[in-house]
Amino acid sequence: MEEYLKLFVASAITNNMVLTQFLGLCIFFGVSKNLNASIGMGMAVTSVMTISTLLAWAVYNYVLHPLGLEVLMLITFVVLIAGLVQLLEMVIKKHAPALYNMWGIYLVLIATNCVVIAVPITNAESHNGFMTSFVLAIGSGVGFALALILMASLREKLQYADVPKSLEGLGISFILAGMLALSFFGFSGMITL
Amino acid sequence: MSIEAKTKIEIDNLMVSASPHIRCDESISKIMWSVNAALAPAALFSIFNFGMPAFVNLVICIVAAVVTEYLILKWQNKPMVIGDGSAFLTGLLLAMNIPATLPWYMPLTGSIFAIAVAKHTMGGLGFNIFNPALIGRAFILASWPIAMTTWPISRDMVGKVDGLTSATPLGILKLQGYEKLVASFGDQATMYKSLFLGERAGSMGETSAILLLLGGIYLIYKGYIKWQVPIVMIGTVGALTAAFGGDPLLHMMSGGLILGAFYMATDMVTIPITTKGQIIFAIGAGALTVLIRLQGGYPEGVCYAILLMNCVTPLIDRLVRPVKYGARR
Amino acid sequence: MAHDAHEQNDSVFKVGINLTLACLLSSAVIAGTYAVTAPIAAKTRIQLDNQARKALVADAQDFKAIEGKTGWYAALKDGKVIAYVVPAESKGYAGAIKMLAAVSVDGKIIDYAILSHKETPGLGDKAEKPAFRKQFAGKAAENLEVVKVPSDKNIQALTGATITSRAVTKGIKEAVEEVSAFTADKKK
Amino acid sequence: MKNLWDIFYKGLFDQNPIFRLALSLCPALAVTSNVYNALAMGLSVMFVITANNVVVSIFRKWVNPKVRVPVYITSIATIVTVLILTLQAYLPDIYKELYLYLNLIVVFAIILARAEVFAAKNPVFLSFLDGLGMGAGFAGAMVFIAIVRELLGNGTLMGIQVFGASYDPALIMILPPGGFIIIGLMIASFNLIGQHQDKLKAAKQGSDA
Amino acid sequence: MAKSFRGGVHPDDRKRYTASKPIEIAPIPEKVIIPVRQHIGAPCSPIVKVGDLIKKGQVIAEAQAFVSSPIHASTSGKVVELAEYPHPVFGACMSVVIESDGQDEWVEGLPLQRDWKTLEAAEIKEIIRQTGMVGMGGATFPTHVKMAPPAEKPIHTFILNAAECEPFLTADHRVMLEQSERIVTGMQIAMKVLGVSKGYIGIEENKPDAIAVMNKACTGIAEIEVVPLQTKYPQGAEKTLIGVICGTDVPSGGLPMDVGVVVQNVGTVVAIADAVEKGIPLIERVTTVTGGAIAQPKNLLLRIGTTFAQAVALCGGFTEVPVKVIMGGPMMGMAQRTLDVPIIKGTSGILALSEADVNIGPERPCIRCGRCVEACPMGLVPSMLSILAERNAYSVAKEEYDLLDCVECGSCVYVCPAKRNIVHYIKLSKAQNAAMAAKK
Amino acid sequence: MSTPILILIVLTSLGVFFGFLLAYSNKKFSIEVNPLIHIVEDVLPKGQCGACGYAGCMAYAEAVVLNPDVAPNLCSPGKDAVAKLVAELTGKAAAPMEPQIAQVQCAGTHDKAKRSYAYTGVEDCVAANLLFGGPKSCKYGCLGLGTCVKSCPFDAMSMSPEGLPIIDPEKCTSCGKCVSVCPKQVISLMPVGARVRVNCNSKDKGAVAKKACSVACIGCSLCMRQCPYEAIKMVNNLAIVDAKICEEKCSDAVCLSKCPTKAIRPFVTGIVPGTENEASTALACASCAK
Repeated sequence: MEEYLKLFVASAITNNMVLTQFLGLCIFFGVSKNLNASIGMGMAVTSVMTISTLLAWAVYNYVLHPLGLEVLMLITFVVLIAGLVQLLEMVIKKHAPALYNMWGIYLVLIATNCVVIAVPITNAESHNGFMTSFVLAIGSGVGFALALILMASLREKLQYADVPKSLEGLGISFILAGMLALSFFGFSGMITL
Repeated sequence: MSIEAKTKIEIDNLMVSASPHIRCDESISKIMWSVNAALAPAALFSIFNFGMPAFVNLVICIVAAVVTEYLILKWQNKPMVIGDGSAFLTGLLLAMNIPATLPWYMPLTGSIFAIAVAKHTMGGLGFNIFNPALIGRAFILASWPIAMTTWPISRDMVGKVDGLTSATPLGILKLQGYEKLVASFGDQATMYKSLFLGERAGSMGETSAILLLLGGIYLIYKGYIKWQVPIVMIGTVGALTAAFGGDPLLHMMSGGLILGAFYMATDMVTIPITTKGQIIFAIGAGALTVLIRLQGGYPEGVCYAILLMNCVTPLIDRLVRPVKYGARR
Repeated sequence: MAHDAHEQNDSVFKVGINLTLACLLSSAVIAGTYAVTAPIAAKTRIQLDNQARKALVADAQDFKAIEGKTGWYAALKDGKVIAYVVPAESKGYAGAIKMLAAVSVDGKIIDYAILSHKETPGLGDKAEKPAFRKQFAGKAAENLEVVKVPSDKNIQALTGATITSRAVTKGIKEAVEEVSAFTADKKK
Repeated sequence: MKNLWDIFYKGLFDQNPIFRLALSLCPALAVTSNVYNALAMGLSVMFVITANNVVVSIFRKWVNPKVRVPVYITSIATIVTVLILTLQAYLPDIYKELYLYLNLIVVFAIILARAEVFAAKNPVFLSFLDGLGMGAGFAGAMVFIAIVRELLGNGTLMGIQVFGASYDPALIMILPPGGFIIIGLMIASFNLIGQHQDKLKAAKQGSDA
Repeated sequence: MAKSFRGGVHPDDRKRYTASKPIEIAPIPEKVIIPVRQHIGAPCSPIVKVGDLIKKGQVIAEAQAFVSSPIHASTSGKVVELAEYPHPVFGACMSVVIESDGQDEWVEGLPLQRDWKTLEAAEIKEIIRQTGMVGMGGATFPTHVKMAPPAEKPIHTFILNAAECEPFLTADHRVMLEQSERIVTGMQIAMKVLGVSKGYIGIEENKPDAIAVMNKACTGIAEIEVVPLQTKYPQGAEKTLIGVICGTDVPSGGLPMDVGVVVQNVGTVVAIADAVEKGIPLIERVTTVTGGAIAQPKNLLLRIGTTFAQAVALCGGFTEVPVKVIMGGPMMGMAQRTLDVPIIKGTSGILALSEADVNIGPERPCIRCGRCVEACPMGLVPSMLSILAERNAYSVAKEEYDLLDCVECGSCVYVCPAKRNIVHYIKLSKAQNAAMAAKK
Repeated sequence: MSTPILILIVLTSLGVFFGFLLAYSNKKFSIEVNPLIHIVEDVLPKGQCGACGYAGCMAYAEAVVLNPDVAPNLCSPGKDAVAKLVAELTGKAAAPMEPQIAQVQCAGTHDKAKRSYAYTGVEDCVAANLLFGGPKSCKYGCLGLGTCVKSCPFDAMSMSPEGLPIIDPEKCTSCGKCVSVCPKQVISLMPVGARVRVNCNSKDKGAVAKKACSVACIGCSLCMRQCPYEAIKMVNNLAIVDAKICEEKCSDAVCLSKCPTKAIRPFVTGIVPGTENEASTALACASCAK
């Protein structure tokens, strides 16, 4: 149990997807303009990541690996996730509009996103077991959401600041992310994957 | 001029503004210069303690900070407020957070980075999210980790230890254990005394607990910082280290804790605005400090703990609001 | 794209077959590429591995996998085992450090190579540099100890990267001990 | 001819994928700590984007809009798989170094975006040019970032000492925070230059009037 | 410890200039300028013509709406002009200019003698309306409206606001010392109208003599109690005063009557006593003329319509060029652009501030020191309100930061080290929000 | 089985599975969003100025596509080009838009207009207006604190050192944002082709207006009486010029020479009378004329 806890903390904080591995930056910078959207996005990413990781894990371990078809990993995962997300979006939109407005609208953005595909690939590559894959997915998702929400709150604050015109928007966001990453150095050497 | 005539004084250009029409005597420069003054004894002590290199680095940090701020204000056509002492303070704080023996270009780039990137990309004084001096320190530490972790020994240690550098007390604690640390001072009482007076290796301005405390008390007395923040932060560190079996006194007096708790966790620009929020901030910073010291890769965690809490400040501000009139009963 | 939508017949079959055909086509391309590259890739990999081992044990003429021990190889010279090349692993500052260690038959480290690591660039990664590596050559397990003060008998830590130094040393030490145990077993 | 040149050229500056469109930022940070990797990654992306543009353009008439995105993704994934297989066989060093990010080319927004925006509507040769231009812009930006980072953070270029041994590199530049901050400042400089050009243009028009 | 509230500030009260100066009755001015609008609510329409001869106390402008209050002549003489004149609150206002005949003759039947105890509550209410009573603390809300709460809001407590927390002002203080009996009478009348049995007089502790005098005047009157309050601004703001004395907060967006309380100012209850017992309308008031630029600061009993210039002249003129002239106190008063504005019913003070008094600095960005948050008696985040206004985020200020709860007491601005015009920003936000609401 | 053949089988079945799944669910769950909306939105300039009367460009795009009664030429920032495109896309005929430009109806620079007090406070016209209508003696004039400049979504306005906003005719899209934020209603939209304009907004009587500002329209009606085409009317002591009549009939504007305070001037876009900007622009004109 402790091992999984460590894994969770490591994937969420010390090896944070965004701040140490530069994954999911497009969403990170795109959605963090608004705190509420960030919370919705964080939830969406975490849930999609978990579902798709488990699915990909099953496909890899029961189909691809036994058949020696590792070469198809990438294309299978991509089609799998894109299809899944599109399906999920359609179903939620039709049957749970309230849920859709909360986080469903962000699903389309995740369909092809590097965070969501990086975790299954990492799992497959290091031959992780079911629980490890699962914890890694949730941890990474939570870590992503954490970074996103922090970033959004900082950016909302800067909305009311005298940021120089040339830095407005993406420029200042990058610098903020840099300082966030610099602060996260505090966690380095603590718990690692 | 008769009294009657005086009522006829040219008064067609009266000043009109919204109420109120009187203001207190406080100003930003008063606050900033008071903090500078409170830091002065510890800064002077560092020169006494580490000699010429300390003086040089102090000057480099402060001059670089002030000049950078001057140039940026000029370039952006902003009101010239260089005299308010805030850039001076950033430079001074940065200097106090680095080892005295850094080669000149490190404090220089650190100081420029602190002012230009950490402060002015976000709009200058009042808008920066992170404490510029701490960003400057983290920048130097990330860039030149070896130099930043090589500590000159203090004046009174010359001759007592081999070589001219030594690990900080927390560094010894982390890599060699508590017994070795106590042994390096002689006995426990000497250790506490040395920590209190500042006779140890460490960053320039962090060594002397007593002088930092004096300055801090002055600021509390003047009302420029709230007593809750440093007390809670230092208390949290003490309580948590005790709970995890460490030596609370050692942890409370070593590292940059006192410097950080009194002068940087109280940097009003980068901490929550309500007292309640500030207490949460202080608890968080204290807890993170302990976490990094006991679990992390660094022997010392105050800098990162405060920076990490700086990130959370906007969230705390959103969640912790003052109690509104009408909401209490 | 909008006007295309009206021209096309949107039957489920037509839409479905579209993606099917795309997949069929792509599978053909991948299969073809795979058929060509797979053998070459396998050969390259073996070559690379051998090169890595050769770099560690310069005298060796051939390497032979040891049964029952994954990743273990015996370095042969003139048909005689002169050293073992074994994988080593240790937990560093920021994650696992994977290494390859060459150990002489009498249980002394010859050299090692770092295969992968996540240490801080410019600090921990200096453990790959010869300056640090050379200290290990010829040392037995009991001398593989990190100290602050330099001496010939021990390993001096990298400045600013004590944790990495310790981790590497620990990993190598374990590998040496394992090899010693293995050779001792064999002698019996 | 001018038109063809424009199709190619726009990707370099006006619509530079990284600095202007802010697409595919992940590799811009992750593999730009040294020039060699950045170049390899940039060329890989350039290859994928161009090849995919061509493929999409060839098949654009037969693709049903309902499964447009999945088909494009399949096509991209195929090309990336081919790329990976080839690198694995012939350039194993690069493959080892860039493994994860090579896989992630699949989801680079810029590639899908070009397929949707350009290749799906234009003939093969134009799409080819567009892909080449965008890819070159991407690779150029990557190398540019990498040059700055490697120079400042390691004192080297393609592994060769540039400033001499006395230069004490600022490690932060090859670490994540430095990467973010450098790109942030670069974007700002791009904007500043843009503003300056606008001003010049305006001044010129003003004097013409 | 005297009762107090959370927040607030401690400016130097500077009441020493005038606290010991007895109220001086000003001579009848040669000319008075009486605006037809001296209250919150609809303006009155003049019912006199140029050339009319009128008497003191005669109605010269009549209220047309319920929330309005009639205007009376403050001296006898001739109407010489009906025109727009500068107004201390509204900028410009239709005014009746009366040239005094020096006789100062009362209109027929005034003053009369009446025993208030024989009158019904409804009669008294009507008298209050007809005599033009308004809140004399500065807000000038018509008193008869305040005294007629709707039936569903029963009133149980009457509070006499004698805190006078604004620095400089001593008018109420002097009235308490010199007319304590009238205050008690006025208060009893008001309590009868409202039908309440409990009355409090809240006085700040920096006026110990007033507390003593009022205590003495109240001896034997069980339903009135003097409550000493801690000296702190804004102790006399209606909402804080109710919170302190009753321990009940007025709900957000509500009025004192929502918690069963009516608050009146010292000057108002004296005027009520005069109106009910003698039939005298509101035509004069006690005003403190003070400030660093005034030669001889005084408490003056002035006729409505006297210009500021005349009042200043009565106090020996200026000693230096004033930087600011303010009607009311320095914390919530209104800066004036000219001395030609008349004294109106709500003019509790005339301040002429010198450069040293004003201490205005260049505005700097907020450094988030949190002093305003601590000073705010309403528990708001003033710094954020000012920042939001600066960035035109007016609706955010209203929806997320309780803009409309601000009472504009000015405590935040007083303590701000960055010298930010927070109250001005808040006024701007309120105006913009009102404009937005009007558009929809 | 060899790997390549397996690849063929697995991948193709994947394609079959997802192809049909998606095709099926698309039918089952689809909610039609008219793609035209996005295309129209792409065409719009995205100033989000609201000049069209809708909450942003997206809202207008939606309205113009879905509601046949919504005109395609409501986007004034986009000018004719956008109107034409939108009309084409939605199949609606667009009436040509008359090009307009915002103009400030005041020439009361610091030296010409008197002040009634020294204003200290928030740099914003609406804020200043709260304090007795602002520091200008003329209560109709431009306060010069730049609320319009801040509000301009197209960065077309700047404040001249003399205290009047300058409007860049290149950038002004006549969206009307400045018109709506000005507390003095001193900005109006004018046809670009107008000949003359009245640079005053004072509705005060002549004597009052003249006292407050030396270039005020004093309501003397001289211009009205002299104009042969009856293009000028007097409303509330202020001359109002009918730009259309001017444009169509007038060749020699006598009103210009008759105005005693020079409140009527030739209309040149981008010029603020009585400022440095006028002088420099005039200079530039003169230099290129050579």
